[in-house]
Amino acid sequence: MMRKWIAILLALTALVAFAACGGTDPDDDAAEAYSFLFDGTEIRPGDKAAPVLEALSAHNPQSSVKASCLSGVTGEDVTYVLPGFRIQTFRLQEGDADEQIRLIIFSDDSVATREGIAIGATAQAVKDVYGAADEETEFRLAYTRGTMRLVFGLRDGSVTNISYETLE
Amino acid sequence: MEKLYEILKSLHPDVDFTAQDDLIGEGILDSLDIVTLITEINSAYDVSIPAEEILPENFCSASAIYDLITRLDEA
Amino acid sequence: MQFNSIPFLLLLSAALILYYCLPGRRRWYVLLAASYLYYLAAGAEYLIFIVYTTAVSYVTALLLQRRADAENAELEANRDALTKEERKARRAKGKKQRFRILVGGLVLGFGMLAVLKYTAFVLSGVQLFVPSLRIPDLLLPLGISFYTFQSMGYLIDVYRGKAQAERNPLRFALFVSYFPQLLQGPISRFGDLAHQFFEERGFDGARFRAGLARTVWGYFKKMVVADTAMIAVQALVEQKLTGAYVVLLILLYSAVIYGDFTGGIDITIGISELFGIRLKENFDRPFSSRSVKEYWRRWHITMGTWFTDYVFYPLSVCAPMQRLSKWSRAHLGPALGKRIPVYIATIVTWFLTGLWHGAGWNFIVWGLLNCLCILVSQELQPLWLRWQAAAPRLSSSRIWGCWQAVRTFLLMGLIRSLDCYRNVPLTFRLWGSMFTDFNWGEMLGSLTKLGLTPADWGVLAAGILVLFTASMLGKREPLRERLSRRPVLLCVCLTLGVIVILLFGSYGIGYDAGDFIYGQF
Amino acid sequence: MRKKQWIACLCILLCGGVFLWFAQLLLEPKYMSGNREGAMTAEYYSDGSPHDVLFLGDCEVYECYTPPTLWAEYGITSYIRGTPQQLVWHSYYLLEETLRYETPKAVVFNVYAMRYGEPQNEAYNRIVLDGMHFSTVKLRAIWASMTEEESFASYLFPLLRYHSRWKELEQADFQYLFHRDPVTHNGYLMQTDVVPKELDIEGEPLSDPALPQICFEYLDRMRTLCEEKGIQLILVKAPTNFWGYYWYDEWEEQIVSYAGENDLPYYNFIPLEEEIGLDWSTDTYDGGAHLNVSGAEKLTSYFGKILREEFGLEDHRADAELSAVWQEKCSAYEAEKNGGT
Repeated sequence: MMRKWIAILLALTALVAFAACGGTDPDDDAAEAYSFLFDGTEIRPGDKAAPVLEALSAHNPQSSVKASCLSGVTGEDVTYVLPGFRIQTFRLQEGDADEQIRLIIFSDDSVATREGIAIGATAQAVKDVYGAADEETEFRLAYTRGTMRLVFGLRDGSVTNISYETLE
Repeated sequence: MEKLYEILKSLHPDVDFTAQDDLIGEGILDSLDIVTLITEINSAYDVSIPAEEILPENFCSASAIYDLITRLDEA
Repeated sequence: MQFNSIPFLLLLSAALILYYCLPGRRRWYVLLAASYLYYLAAGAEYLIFIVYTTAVSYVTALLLQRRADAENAELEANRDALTKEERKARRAKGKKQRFRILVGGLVLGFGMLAVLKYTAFVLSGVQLFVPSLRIPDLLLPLGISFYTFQSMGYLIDVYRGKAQAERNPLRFALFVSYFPQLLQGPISRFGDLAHQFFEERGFDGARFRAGLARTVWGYFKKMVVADTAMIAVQALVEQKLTGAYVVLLILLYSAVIYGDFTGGIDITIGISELFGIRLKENFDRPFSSRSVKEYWRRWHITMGTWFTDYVFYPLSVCAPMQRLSKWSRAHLGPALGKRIPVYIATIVTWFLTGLWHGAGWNFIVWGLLNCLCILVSQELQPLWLRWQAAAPRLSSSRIWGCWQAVRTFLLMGLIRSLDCYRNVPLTFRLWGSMFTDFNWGEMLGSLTKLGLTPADWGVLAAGILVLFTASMLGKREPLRERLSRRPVLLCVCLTLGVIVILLFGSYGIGYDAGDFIYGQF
Repeated sequence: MRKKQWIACLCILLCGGVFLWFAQLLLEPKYMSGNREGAMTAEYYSDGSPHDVLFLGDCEVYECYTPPTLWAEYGITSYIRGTPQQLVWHSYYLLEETLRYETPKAVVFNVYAMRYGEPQNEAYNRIVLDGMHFSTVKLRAIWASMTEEESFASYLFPLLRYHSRWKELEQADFQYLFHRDPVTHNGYLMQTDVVPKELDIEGEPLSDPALPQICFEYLDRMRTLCEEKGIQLILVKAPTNFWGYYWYDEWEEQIVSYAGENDLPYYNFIPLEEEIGLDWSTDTYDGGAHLNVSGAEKLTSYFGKILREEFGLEDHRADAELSAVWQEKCSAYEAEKNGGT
């Protein structure tokens, strides 16, 4: 009879220990990240490239591949040229399913961000729309949101290039 | 010495402690018994057996235990 | 600075050359200098912590020693003037005062360890209630768990009169910071280690060769077996694979922890032997133990004895526990009564052992599970005796012995996997998946996806085989002792060993040279 | 231990050492196929003849200039000590090492490497440093180029780095145990494919247009070293301007101002495409990033004229001994160009 009591006592202590544990890992609440909208397709840096390229196939994007100096180093960067902007991706080899969008770069002022800023706008206009930059220098204004960053290249006060970059 | 035998008897009535001289080796006294033994001895002889004295050679036989008690008593 | 890094080997060889050049009396300065150089390389910012612990234990010990000497002298002076009772009363008063000094020293010493190691853990618990709390990430000094326990053990030994307090601060600093054992122990006792530093010893060729053999053997275990298996273990943990993969993890992690920890200790003891200093053994063929209780007398021996001598016994005979023992025997009957105090002491000891391993629930649960196994097997002792009586021939046969060893090995491996997953609910889910998700075929088929090529698996299997045979051959007398008597054969083995380590070891750019698991505690 | 045992032990240790030395030779990557660029640094030592022009830089030198053409058209002797993604300090230490063997009249340095302030990949470090013969210059080069994760010892004893290659040993590892075959023509790595360049794309936006300070420090050291030895340092920028290896205007300004301050000649071949006669549909093997052999020859003959007229480099075709040596090199060059590899 006594042994039964002890077994229960021990099981109880073990249970208490188990119940007390199990921490919750905080889910990182990604602040609302910026994305670029073109012809009804939302393009976010860091996403898979295949669906986006599929959606934009109507504009038959031409591509150019940058192989590395060494054949041994794996992976290659690719640029797809689209009207007014270009998408730079990284893939392991041709036809790699999880080819990832690294950058979206504006080529001219025929396209604008969803918030209405295009190449040629003034630095002040950018600050009016996006507020204080996370990183501000004479040459650039950068706004970081979660795992992406929106960057405005500046030359004497006016925007000369705009790019969405992934930080992964 | 008599009080010691009584205490030992209360732990293990079936053992003749006068003849035994390897209580630990024979597995007669396990760690549970030793702790109880120390509590009883401390209250019976008004000594306090410190933790570092819990050694096999001090508890291997009734006489060894008694030597330990006297040693602690006069120190 | 890892044992398998080039800077360490350079420091070691320089220290060895200097050590044997100096005359006997001066040699320990080399060890002290090497120890502090080694500690500096790990990070100058850590230096303040080891100096703090050394100072605290040095001062407290001296205080204790002076009080004890004064008390003895006074009692000696008027031995006849006082009656036995007065003498006993005065001695009790003196002991109480010294106890308070001891507690002061322990609080300061363990306090620093607790602050550095457990604040984040405690605060993360508090954070559940106070979300806005910011947890500072405190830096954990190298080997703080080991040198703190070692110096606190010294303090308690001085209080108990089992050791004479060291007067020379530099000599004491060497005892605390002796570099081979800084990274992962063994936790030495002052009485065993301190005097060896200052003994006059000539160069003992046989000891030196045995030390060299043991060091190379340690490197082999660590770099060929442990670090190779660790790659697969890391892959298994990252991908949280279930079912048969968990069994694979248990087996692999046993090889990792054996290779890494016993290998590391072999290097430590081997290096120490090069200086002619004998350290306590930390392992005694642990995987051949037949019960969990026996396992913990063969695995990490110096930690086990430390907790037994300084936590378990004092706890089980301290005044409050004695009162509890009297009360429980009076109210709950003799059988249950005598168990309560010891079980409580055991649980507390194992809780602290788990906590010492790391600031995390998985370590605490690991400790409690070990405790559960020991207590349950102790409770089932009569059952085991009845079984032995019923089938004497079978229960004493070799097969039964092997079955017990395998059972203990698997049980310990299972509990130890808490170290890998470091998240208790996840670990239990994965343990459960072992019985529900039978994907043995898939597991055996996809071994190469775990970061190891078939050739690596071959090396690992061969390595484990070598370990196993060496352990079997070394039953009566460790191989290296026999070898050290035959220098030429030893030289062949050493050369082969170095070649095998250099070729088949997992080190360098391709692998992040796994730092010693126990080095992070 | 008795004397006999000591001798036995020493022999054993010796055998162990020899075995490890052999294992090191066996396990070292041979770079005879696939990444042939790895064999380029070591090849320099086997070319005994003197060179008037030394080219330094990354793939914008060893794939853009052809020494046999320089000899055939102008009689100028040259060698290209280029390696993939060669950083400025790599170039400086290669220069310092070359000066121990010979003193060229002119050193041509391609400025594209000025953009990298720190090593990009451990492989590039290994390729340029492993091939160098042991010397104090090599030790200093290793010390200056090592990344955080690399260890100095693994350069002194390459076995520590390549020990795990025992799993991937090929036939070539045994065949090229003690020797290597040449993979270049005095440093020129021939590329014969043709992949036309269709798109003209700009590079990605620059976060910080300033070139790293450390690059200018090493460029200064190169300049002063050349001045001490009376060597003419010439800065060049290859005509390629691919979006992946884009040459930004801001960088161009900084190089032009540096060249101006130190009155160094600087030729940016990008705007001179027409004069050189480059045709991007036939002169590139990877869509415009690098030149192939026909593009390289056009650039070389154009640059040869500058070397002759601006810097007065002599014509050695009259020298019997040199022509014999170069005759052989040119025939090997023509052989590879016309199909045989």
